[in-house]
Amino acid sequence: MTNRILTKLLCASALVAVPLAANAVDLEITHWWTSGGEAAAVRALAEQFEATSDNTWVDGAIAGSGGVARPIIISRILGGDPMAATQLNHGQQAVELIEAGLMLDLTDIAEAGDWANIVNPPSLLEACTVEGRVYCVPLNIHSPQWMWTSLSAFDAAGVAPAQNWDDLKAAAPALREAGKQPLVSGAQGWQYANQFNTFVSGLGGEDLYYAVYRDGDEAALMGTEMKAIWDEIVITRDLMAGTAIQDWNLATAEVINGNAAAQVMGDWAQGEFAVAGKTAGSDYDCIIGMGRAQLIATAGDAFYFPVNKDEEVTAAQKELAQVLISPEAQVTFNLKKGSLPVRGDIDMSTAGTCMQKGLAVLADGGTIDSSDMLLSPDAVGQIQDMLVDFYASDMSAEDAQAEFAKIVMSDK
Amino acid sequence: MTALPDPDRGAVRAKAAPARRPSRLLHNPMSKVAAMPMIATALVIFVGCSLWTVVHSFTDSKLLPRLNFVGFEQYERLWSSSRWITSVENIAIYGVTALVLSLVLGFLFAALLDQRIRAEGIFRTIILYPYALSFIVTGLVWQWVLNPDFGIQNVVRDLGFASFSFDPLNNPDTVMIALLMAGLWQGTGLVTVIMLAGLRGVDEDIWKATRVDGIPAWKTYLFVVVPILRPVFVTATVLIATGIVKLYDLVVALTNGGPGSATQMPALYVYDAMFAKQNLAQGFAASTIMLLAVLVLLIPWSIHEFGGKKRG
Amino acid sequence: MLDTVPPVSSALDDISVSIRDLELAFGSVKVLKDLNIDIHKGEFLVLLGASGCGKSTLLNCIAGLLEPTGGQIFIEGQNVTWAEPSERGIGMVFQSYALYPQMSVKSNLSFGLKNAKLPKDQIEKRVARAAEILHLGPLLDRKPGALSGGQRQRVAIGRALVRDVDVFLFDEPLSNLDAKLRAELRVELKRLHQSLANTMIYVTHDQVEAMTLADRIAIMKGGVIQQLAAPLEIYNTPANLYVAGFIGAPPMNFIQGALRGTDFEGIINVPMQGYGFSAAPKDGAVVFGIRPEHVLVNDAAASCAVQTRVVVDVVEPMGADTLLWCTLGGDEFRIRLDGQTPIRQGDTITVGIDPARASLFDKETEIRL
Amino acid sequence: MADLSVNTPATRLLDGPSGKRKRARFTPKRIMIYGALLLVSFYYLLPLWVMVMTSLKGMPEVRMGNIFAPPVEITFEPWVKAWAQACTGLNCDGLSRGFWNSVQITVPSVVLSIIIASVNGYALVNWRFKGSEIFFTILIFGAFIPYQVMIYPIVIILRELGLMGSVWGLVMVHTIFGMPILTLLFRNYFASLPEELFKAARVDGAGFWRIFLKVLVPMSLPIFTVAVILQLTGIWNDFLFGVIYTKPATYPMTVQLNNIVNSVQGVKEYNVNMAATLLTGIVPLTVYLISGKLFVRGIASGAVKG
Repeated sequence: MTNRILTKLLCASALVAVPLAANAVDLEITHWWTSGGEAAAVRALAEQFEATSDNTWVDGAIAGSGGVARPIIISRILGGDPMAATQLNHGQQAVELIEAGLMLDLTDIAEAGDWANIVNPPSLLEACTVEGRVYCVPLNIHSPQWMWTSLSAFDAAGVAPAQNWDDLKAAAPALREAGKQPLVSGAQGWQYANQFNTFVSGLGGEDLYYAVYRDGDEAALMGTEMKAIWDEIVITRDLMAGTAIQDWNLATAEVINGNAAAQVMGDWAQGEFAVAGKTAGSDYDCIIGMGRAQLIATAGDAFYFPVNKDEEVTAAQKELAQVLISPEAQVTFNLKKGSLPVRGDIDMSTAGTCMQKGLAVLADGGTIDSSDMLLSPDAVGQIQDMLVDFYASDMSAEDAQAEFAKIVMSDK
Repeated sequence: MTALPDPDRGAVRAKAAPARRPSRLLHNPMSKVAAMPMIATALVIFVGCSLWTVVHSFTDSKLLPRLNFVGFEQYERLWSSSRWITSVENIAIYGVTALVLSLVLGFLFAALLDQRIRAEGIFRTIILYPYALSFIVTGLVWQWVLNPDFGIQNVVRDLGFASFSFDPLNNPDTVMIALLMAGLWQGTGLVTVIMLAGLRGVDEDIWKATRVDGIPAWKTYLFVVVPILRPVFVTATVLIATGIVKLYDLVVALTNGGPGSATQMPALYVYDAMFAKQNLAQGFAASTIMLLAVLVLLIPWSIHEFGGKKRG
Repeated sequence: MLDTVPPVSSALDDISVSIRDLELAFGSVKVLKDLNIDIHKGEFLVLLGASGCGKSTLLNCIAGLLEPTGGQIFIEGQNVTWAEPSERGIGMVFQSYALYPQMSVKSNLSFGLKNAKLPKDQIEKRVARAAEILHLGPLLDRKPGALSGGQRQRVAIGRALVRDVDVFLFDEPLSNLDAKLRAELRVELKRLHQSLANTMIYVTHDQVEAMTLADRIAIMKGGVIQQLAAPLEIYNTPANLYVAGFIGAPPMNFIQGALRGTDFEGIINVPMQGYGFSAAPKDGAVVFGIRPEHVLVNDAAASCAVQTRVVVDVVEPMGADTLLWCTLGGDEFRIRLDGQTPIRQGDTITVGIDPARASLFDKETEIRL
Repeated sequence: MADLSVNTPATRLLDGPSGKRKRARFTPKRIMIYGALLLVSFYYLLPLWVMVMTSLKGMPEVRMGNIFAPPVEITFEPWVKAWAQACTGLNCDGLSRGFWNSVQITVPSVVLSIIIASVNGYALVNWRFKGSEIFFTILIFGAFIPYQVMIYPIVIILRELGLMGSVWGLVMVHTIFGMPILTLLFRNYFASLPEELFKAARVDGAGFWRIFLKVLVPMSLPIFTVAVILQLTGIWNDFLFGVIYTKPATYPMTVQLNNIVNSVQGVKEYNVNMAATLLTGIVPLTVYLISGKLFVRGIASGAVKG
């Protein structure tokens, strides 16, 4: 089948310059953490990697998230001259590459490092496992199930800060009166999808979430429970009306300076509040699962290592993998990045209050698989397009529900 | 006494003609060798890759190209996707408007520059400099200029027109204007220069004849000069059209398809399908439709170029 | 047609175009210097001169396409010095014909009239009339690209004809055509002029066109009119050395010498009693000129007062006549005889000159004596 | 009697207008033309003005001030930062890292693509062989193909040629994608040259290359200028090919620009972004400004078929 041919071709023609020094290898690492906070986190990783082994981290940063990086990754791999390691999101993005045998098998170091037990939640490692072999190193957890509220906005409206979705709905008229935007979001597909995801897991609970995203069960998709959630989504459309923002961090800025009351955005928004010098609890609040089901999805990033003919490079790749999962790297990287670690056995006490909340939920197992892990990138993209149409029009809850169901079911 | 022909006397004349005319292929071989890169590019790259794309548009290739065929499934999905329909409408609207405006503005600016004004060189440089900048630059700057908070709207409001509102980037109905403003800002310069060159090629006597006939300048430009510049308009149209069909960088830099899907374009759909949705076949299906559209557009052009008049 | 307003002054009664003290300078370079010409109604005036003598510039001034720096231009009694070309009642035919390439012959003819908002039937009538006069009937729907040089030329004339202009201006219209077609069109132009009786001003550098077409010729050099007279008068009594040398192919033979009383003394001596001096002759350096066709040879020369012998270097038989290229006193000496002459290259022939056909020019002023 | 008008008596002027008409310096037509051109220039210069002004302001002034206002206290710090200090991922050496890469990519690409395109144009016009016009039509068709679609097939082709990941691979890609429009321009230009020139050289026995190099190239400076500007602008500003077909060590400047400008998180340093965009645009802009006139003359003959 073509995949087998591809692999033979690749191995045959992969030209790799044999490094001069015995084991000092240049590892070219592709990732898309280019802005302030993220770059600092990556630097911590690089320093630790170069400290523990005398290989060098050749930085291949490309801004523009997965959309820009992906053609580069695939072209370099298809072109037979791959990078040493590359960031990808947890989930099915690399499944094809793994099946085509283009990704390095890490099962040996996974078993040696006993990853099965230290990785928490285990579903993260499962996402890296295909036919029992481990092909990636989970690095962090970002979850979309957070709502960030501006305490000053609520004070201005003379209403107690909302602790959950119902409070926010109730406070909306007063907020409008005070000239505050009840709910704010950037007008991009992935932001709408994150928010919708949070509503399904938060208001619907774990069973409905899996029935919808994992099983694609028609009864659940078209059922009354989902209909109720779609009705809430229609309400969000009204609460969000009046903003004309594209980038997510500009929406967060609205919450930071108190023009908007709330935004549903992943935990990476925490970095924006930190940079703006705001403190959780006094300036803003972070609420999981719309204040209802304390569930956080384990989206986030993992590192994959394209197959390489040169043993030294492969050895260096494995050293890097072990560094990425090491306790020190997990602590320093995740603190700087504002994401949750994939290891349960490390001390994250210095983390901020919101991160502590996340850690607590993580500790008592309140995690669910992210939609990236349950749906193919194609379906994820179609849902985003559909939601863009939804928020740009007056599409009814019923039509939206039907459209969403069709997309999910066609992916199963 | 028969005079033997002096053998060396005829030496200078050409050697006896070969028995049979050489086959056309061997006729001046060097030109064919020199044209080899063109032939290779045309066949291998443009024809080869297009066929490769069309073939793969009938498969279910996701992240990596593979050849298990699924018939017209990708096309069915394509035409049922509202985002694709919107992007086809958008490219039609933007394409026609941009093409017409480019040609009209280009000709107008060229006519202005053709009035033997003193600072022609400076004005021409001003109109053409944006062409040297990349679309990322154009998108970034125009995002700023059109931004309601600190762009034009803000400045005009400071001048006292408090109610003035000009926020095309975030209003789906007027975002096309923003795209046109940036696109024309970038592209009209080249069209102007081409038109100016064409104007300068018009025979001076024709202008004198129209003055003698008492025909006002604007009528002369419209009814006499424009028909004469038809070949220039055709070339300009080809240059503009290639830019429009492949419109991608400017939209990504300026509006990234937003607000909503108001500026979604086919090229964006292709890129998003191939790399974000990791559905190569869907991307290839979309681009095959674009290729067909181009073929339909290109046939009249090539008839004009090579049909009718043989090279004189 | 210009609504005829009574002419400004009686001096312009039958004058169609009057150029008065016309000056034109591009920056410091004077292209036209103090020109004065009065062209009568219906006259065919030719502006003749080498390229760069200012003839086209003058024509463009008359047409209003160039603005003079001094002097006035009157057309049909109107002072049009500051008028737009279209307000002067003139039509112009350019060297490149300047037809509107993408329009059919019919629209080429009617474009100007449509613009002048003439009623439809008027336009039809005029176009039909012009087409009939210029035999353009079958060509009306063709594009200029599909016409021959001669046909295009006629359409260009038609464009002025339909506007009933008073004055036709021609800017070397035949120079793009081949010799045979040029001869045909010359005749047609002559016939047209006779039938229309419009004033025509024609610019050319070809003396044959000038001699055949013109009622009067203005020979120009350096922006100044050397002579303005009828063709034969210019041919027989050139006003100065330049005009003498310019008109006539092959050009007039010149012999340097001096005038003693009424005798020319140079390589050959010629008694000049029979010569019509315009003023009392006075001694001094002069130039003696005799046209090749006025030189008599061998027995024909017997009756001439002055004879000499020359050797023939080159013989140029041209059918109608033959040219002999000889040398006389180191200078080239040209003779034109009838085509059947038996003289061969290398012969020595006797040459006779009839003083009455000769011309004398003052050496310094080059003006005819 | 001969009317010797050469020495007529004193002036014959009659009353009424004479000599040069006193044109008012500012006729309504002139005002309208210059007015329109000034308005157009304002529209065209506005973005450049904004870029330059912003790149000379400190961030506080940018945040609160109006972007059209000139800087209160001018600072070149954004330029220095954009050039040498801005972080583009892990490396914090600004655009300088990519500048020489861009030069190393652009120069060979421009040279190679122009050589091939000019030979194409020359062969198409003077040495028409059966099917040459068909190949040209395919080329023009190729100019319309959205290049994103060609990425993977070209990756496979480059891999088979062993050029994948090397600068020469990228040079080949730029040559391929620049070829259609350039060939069109050269073909139109050579078609506009008098054909007798070519025939005379052939009669003298000159071969394919001698005619091209000795006869045609020397008289084609304008069209070569146009080709250089179009190719240089296209290649210097390219991002996608540069990032796909090479490796981080040879990434062109536009990749650093993209990383500076498109980093979403954290505070956006608009003044550094503007300085970076200006720095990236300087090379194509200067080349264009130097050859302005030649560009116009070249376009004249390149745009219209002979």
